Amino acid sequence: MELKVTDLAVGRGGVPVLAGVSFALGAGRALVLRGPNGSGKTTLLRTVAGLQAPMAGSVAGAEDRIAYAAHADGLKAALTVSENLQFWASVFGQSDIAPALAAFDLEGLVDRRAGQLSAGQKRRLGLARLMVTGRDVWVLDEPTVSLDAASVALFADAVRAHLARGGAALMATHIELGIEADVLDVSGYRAAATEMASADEAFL
Amino acid sequence: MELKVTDLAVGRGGVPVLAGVSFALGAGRALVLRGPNGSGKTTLLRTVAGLQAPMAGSVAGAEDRIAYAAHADGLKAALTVSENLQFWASVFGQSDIAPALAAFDLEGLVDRRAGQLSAGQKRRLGLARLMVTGRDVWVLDEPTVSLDAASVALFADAVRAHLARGGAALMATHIELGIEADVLDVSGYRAAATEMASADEAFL
Amino acid sequence: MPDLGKYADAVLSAYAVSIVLLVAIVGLSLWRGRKVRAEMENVERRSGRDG
Amino acid sequence: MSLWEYANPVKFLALSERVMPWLWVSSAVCLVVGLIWGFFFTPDDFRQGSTVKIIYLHVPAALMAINAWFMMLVASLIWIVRRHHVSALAAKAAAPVGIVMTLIALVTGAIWGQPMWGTWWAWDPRLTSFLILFLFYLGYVALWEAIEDPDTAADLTSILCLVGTVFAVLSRYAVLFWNQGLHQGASLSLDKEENVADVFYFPLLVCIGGFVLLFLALVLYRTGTEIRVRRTRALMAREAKLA
Amino acid sequence: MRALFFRDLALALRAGGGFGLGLAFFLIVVVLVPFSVGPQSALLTQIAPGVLWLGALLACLLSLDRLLAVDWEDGALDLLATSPLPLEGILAVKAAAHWVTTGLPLVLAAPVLGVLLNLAPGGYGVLVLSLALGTPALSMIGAFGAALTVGIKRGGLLLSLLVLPLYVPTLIFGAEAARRAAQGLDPATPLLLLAGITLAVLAAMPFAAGLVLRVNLR
Amino acid sequence: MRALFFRDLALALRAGGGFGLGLAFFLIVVVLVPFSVGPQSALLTQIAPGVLWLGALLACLLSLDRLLAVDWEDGALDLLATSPLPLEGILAVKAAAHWVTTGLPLVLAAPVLGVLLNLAPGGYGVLVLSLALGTPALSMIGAFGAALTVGIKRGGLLLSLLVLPLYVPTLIFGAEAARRAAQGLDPATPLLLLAGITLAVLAAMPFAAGLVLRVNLR
Ligand code: HEM
Ligand SMILES: Nc1ncnc2c1ncn2[C@@H]1O[C@H](COP(=O)(O)OP(=O)(O)OP(=O)(O)O)[C@@H](O)[C@H]1O
Ligand SMILES: Nc1ncnc2c1ncn2[C@@H]1O[C@H](COP(=O)(O)OP(=O)(O)OP(=O)(O)O)[C@@H](O)[C@H]1O
Ligand SMILES: [Mg+2]
Ligand SMILES: [Mg+2]
Repeated sequence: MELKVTDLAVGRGGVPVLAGVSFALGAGRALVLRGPNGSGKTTLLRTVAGLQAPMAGSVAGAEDRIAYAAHADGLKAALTVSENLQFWASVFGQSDIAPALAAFDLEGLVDRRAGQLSAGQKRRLGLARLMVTGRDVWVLDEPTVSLDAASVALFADAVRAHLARGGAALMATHIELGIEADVLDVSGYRAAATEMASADEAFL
Repeated sequence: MELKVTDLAVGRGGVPVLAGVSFALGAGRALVLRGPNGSGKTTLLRTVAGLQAPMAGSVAGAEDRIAYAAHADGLKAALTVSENLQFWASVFGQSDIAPALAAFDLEGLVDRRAGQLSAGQKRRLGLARLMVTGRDVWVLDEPTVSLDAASVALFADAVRAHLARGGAALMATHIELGIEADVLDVSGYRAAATEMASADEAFL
Repeated sequence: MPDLGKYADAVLSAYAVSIVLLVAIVGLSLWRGRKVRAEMENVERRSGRDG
Repeated sequence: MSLWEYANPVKFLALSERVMPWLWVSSAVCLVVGLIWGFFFTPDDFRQGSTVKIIYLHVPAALMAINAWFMMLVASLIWIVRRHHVSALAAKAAAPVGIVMTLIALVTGAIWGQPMWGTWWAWDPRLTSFLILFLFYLGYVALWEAIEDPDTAADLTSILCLVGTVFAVLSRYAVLFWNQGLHQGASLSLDKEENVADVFYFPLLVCIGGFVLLFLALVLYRTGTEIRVRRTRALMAREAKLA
Repeated sequence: MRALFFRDLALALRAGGGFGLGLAFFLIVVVLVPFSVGPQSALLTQIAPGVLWLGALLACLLSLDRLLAVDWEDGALDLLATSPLPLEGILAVKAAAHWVTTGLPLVLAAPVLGVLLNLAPGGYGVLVLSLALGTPALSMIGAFGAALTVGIKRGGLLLSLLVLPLYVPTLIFGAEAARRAAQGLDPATPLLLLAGITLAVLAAMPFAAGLVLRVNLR
Repeated sequence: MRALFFRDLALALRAGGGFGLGLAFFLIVVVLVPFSVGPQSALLTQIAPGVLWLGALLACLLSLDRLLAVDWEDGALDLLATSPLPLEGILAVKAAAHWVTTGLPLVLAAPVLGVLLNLAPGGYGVLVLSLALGTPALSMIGAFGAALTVGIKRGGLLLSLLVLPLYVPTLIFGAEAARRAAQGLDPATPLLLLAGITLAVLAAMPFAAGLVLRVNLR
């Protein structure tokens, strides 16, 4: 099934940020969002993931298929790497965390507390979480922040494998990952000031 | 008077990060620290600013001459731009905030609450604070984060003016500012694991 | 002035407190209303529209 | 023409501009007439003496304190179901007025209690329920103040108003169970049968009318203020985007 | 769901936080009471049930702001919201974990502190029973309050202000039951009413809390 | 220094927070007391001075975690530490601002709440006096506790635990003075002792707090 975004308008705090965004994302495809800081990438991804309501337009085929990874990793400093991963696995009804550990080279760290990891290792753990969700569509917000070159390569391999299995990926990133992907530059969709499709519309 | 750092060792959480750092910074001079993430630039700057004690070595000529600007700006979201600046001015016994507002192009925003500024505007306000301290030595930790090109140029002008007045500047930055400055790469001073000059020494 | 007898204090203070409170809420409302209206007109003028 | 038309802020403002002068004037007239009538031209009660004059403030304020909350409840429901902004803002505008009414009822009651019951305050169910209502008002206003995004604030405060109403009713029963009261006690001479034939009754009615009109005027005016705050906010947001 | 419950327990038990602090606060409040009202034991006996209930309530209240705020700050709440678990279930489970780590220890500690306050001998059983019946409602109402204030920086005090009026019925029936038992009266009616409130709260509150949290997440 | 004081006041007054909430908490605690110990006015009269003192103390306590934590989080504390102001002075000024925004309103509200608790008529004056004498010490001790816990995430409950034992002497003398006055006895001795404690705390505590904060800043 395809993820289909039609004429979507998104906003923060009642102010529209992007408008008229449309794209479709089929199985095995990846789409990269680009745009300067503050252009609305995060807002778009949160809307697609269902964390906020669109101001206009629609997102189809997202229901219960999305694994979302944001700027924050949601790790618990007091739990070990394997406990963290195991927790998310059981939340998503999965059980085997070994492939995820292997894919992100975390095997040597399973019994380390997440609070004692370096920033890059934390990020790897956050990304490994995607593999234990069993979800088709990965929605990733700047996944490579604070990763070094070797870890970026691991991540690109993981995405490629996910696509080969028939998954899809939608990500916002500033760097080149070496994954064959379509590119969408969100700066072309900046909401014009007149398009106050927002809650404040009534007050203008 | 010269800021003189002699054979300095600095650390975080009892673990030494840099050792054997020496440099001198005279009036009208600027020194830029470089080094990858986590190499210890912030730690070094905090030590020079007197916020943490050196593990070894000494910092001379810093007493009451330093204006420090960190990753966080210390702005109060509920106060306006001019109230924020006025507060810091009176803390440092100054009174005139107009030149600082002018230098960072904040005049149009004086009555806006700091919480309603964009990230770049916030940063400009944080840097304007330096000009109301009346201090000689500016110690700056990544001052240009989230600034656009025009604002970076404003900042560079402000630093050049400060140096021309006989001030000095010590800053950590990843980008090129176009200011004539010496460069110190801290990655050459990484503390060897054996140099535990710390409080834990007794347990080794 | 009617003769309030031994309860004069009670009755008068009840009236005083109530009237002060009523005047306060009305006054505050009007004051803030004026301020907000001026601010809005200011912004409207700045944005050059009158919609 | 449907009533919902006035859910449009512009229509609402136009309407309220038109009726507000009448409301202000008539509430002022009612209050002045009622209070002067009650204060100067009614006799003392044979048991309560002149303290009976407090009734012209106490009872209207107590009624409005409850009805203001009730109005907020209705407005919150309208916001939740139909999402008319004016409705949410009217609820916001009414809360401080409700607080003042509650305070007046509490303070005049306390002042009345001193001569009648020999104490400023007793943990009588009626009084206690009012105190709890006061707390609910405080929490409601504090929640509005604390949240930046106005629509989120409207949603959250509406739900708080609903849940709070349920718990306020529960509290009333709990308090009745916990302590039997003084308030309806024998010291009141205004029993239904005596009902202090008209002498006290008519000025009281006029005062109640005055309080109702004042409440309406205040809520309309304050709702207008809130609408203007929203409009200023929207304009500034657009300005910031254009800049 | 079960995983979430055990994770919350594990987090409360590890990591110098949460667990035990509520208990310690309870202890300190109870100890401060004789200092403030004076040491006459007859007076203490009279107010003991009420003080124990009030202390338990305040201890429960103070640990509420950790209930959701920590998960909110580190992004885990966003991730949970996109997981297959229903938001209502998440809140109910979190309230349950809060009760196990806060309410339950308070229930168990209450008799010991009753001794400090010279509680009448007949009162212990019903005190424990009423706390056991009432504290789950406190946790669940607290979860609602936490969901209301989750996005607010340093919302702790506001949380207290919102939640305390909602605690009134529970407190009244709970303390009334404990007091009646301590005076040798029959506590059955308030206990039944208390149980009724708790059941209603447990049945309905997760939905209100879920609604509120959904609003706050967007 | 003066600028810092007025900034803290302005921050407390604006910014939907801090100011007023402490007062609301005090009100709520006082209201909950009759619900928990029962409505008999003789009993309430007896415990009123103690309850008012304890409520004021708890309200003061709960606002402590804003005292330094906000400035710590946004980096302002680092900047203040590199400013010409001495750290001790900063802490003293912050404690003073805390007192004006929290302690002072509590002092002023106490008589009104005394009415709710049926405080004996003779007790009002000394209650207010003892609170006015004692709450500055509470704020200053609280500043010390806040300095101790400033780096700890969600350290509020830990702060309470650390600070409450330090509050015991102030509470004892303050409540004792109010109680004696309410019973018609002479409150001079406890009031003098209370004043002594407050003076000593105000004189010495800023230095201890400054020391602790200096350790926490590195
Ligand atoms: C301090 C707190 C008090 C509060 C919060 C309070 C509250 C109320 C409320 C809510 C009503 C309700 C109106 C209604 O149901 O129609 C009321 C009515 C009334 N109150 Fe009070 N009251 C207080 C003290 C007193 C005292 C001390 C007296 C006199 C001794 C008093 C005399 C009355 C009378 C005569 C009425 C009208 C009764 C009626 O409509 O049947 N109240 N009060
Ligand atoms: N909580 C918020 N409330 C109001 N406005 C916000 C909020 N967060 C972000 N914004 C604004 O919304 C716009 C879009 O922000 P968004 O985070 O989507 O950008 P982005 O493209 O993800 O940027 P980045 O590359 O920096 O992550 C920005 O202009 C920002 O100022
Ligand atoms: N609070 C802390 N406790 C213990 N170790 C820390 C702490 N903060 C930083 N470190 C460690 O100290 C080292 C130096 O950190 P520092 O912040 O000085 O680096 P940096 O050069 O400023 O990096 P960046 O370019 O990312 O700002 C890092 O390896 C980091 O892991
Ligand atoms: Mg982003
Ligand atoms: Mg750094």
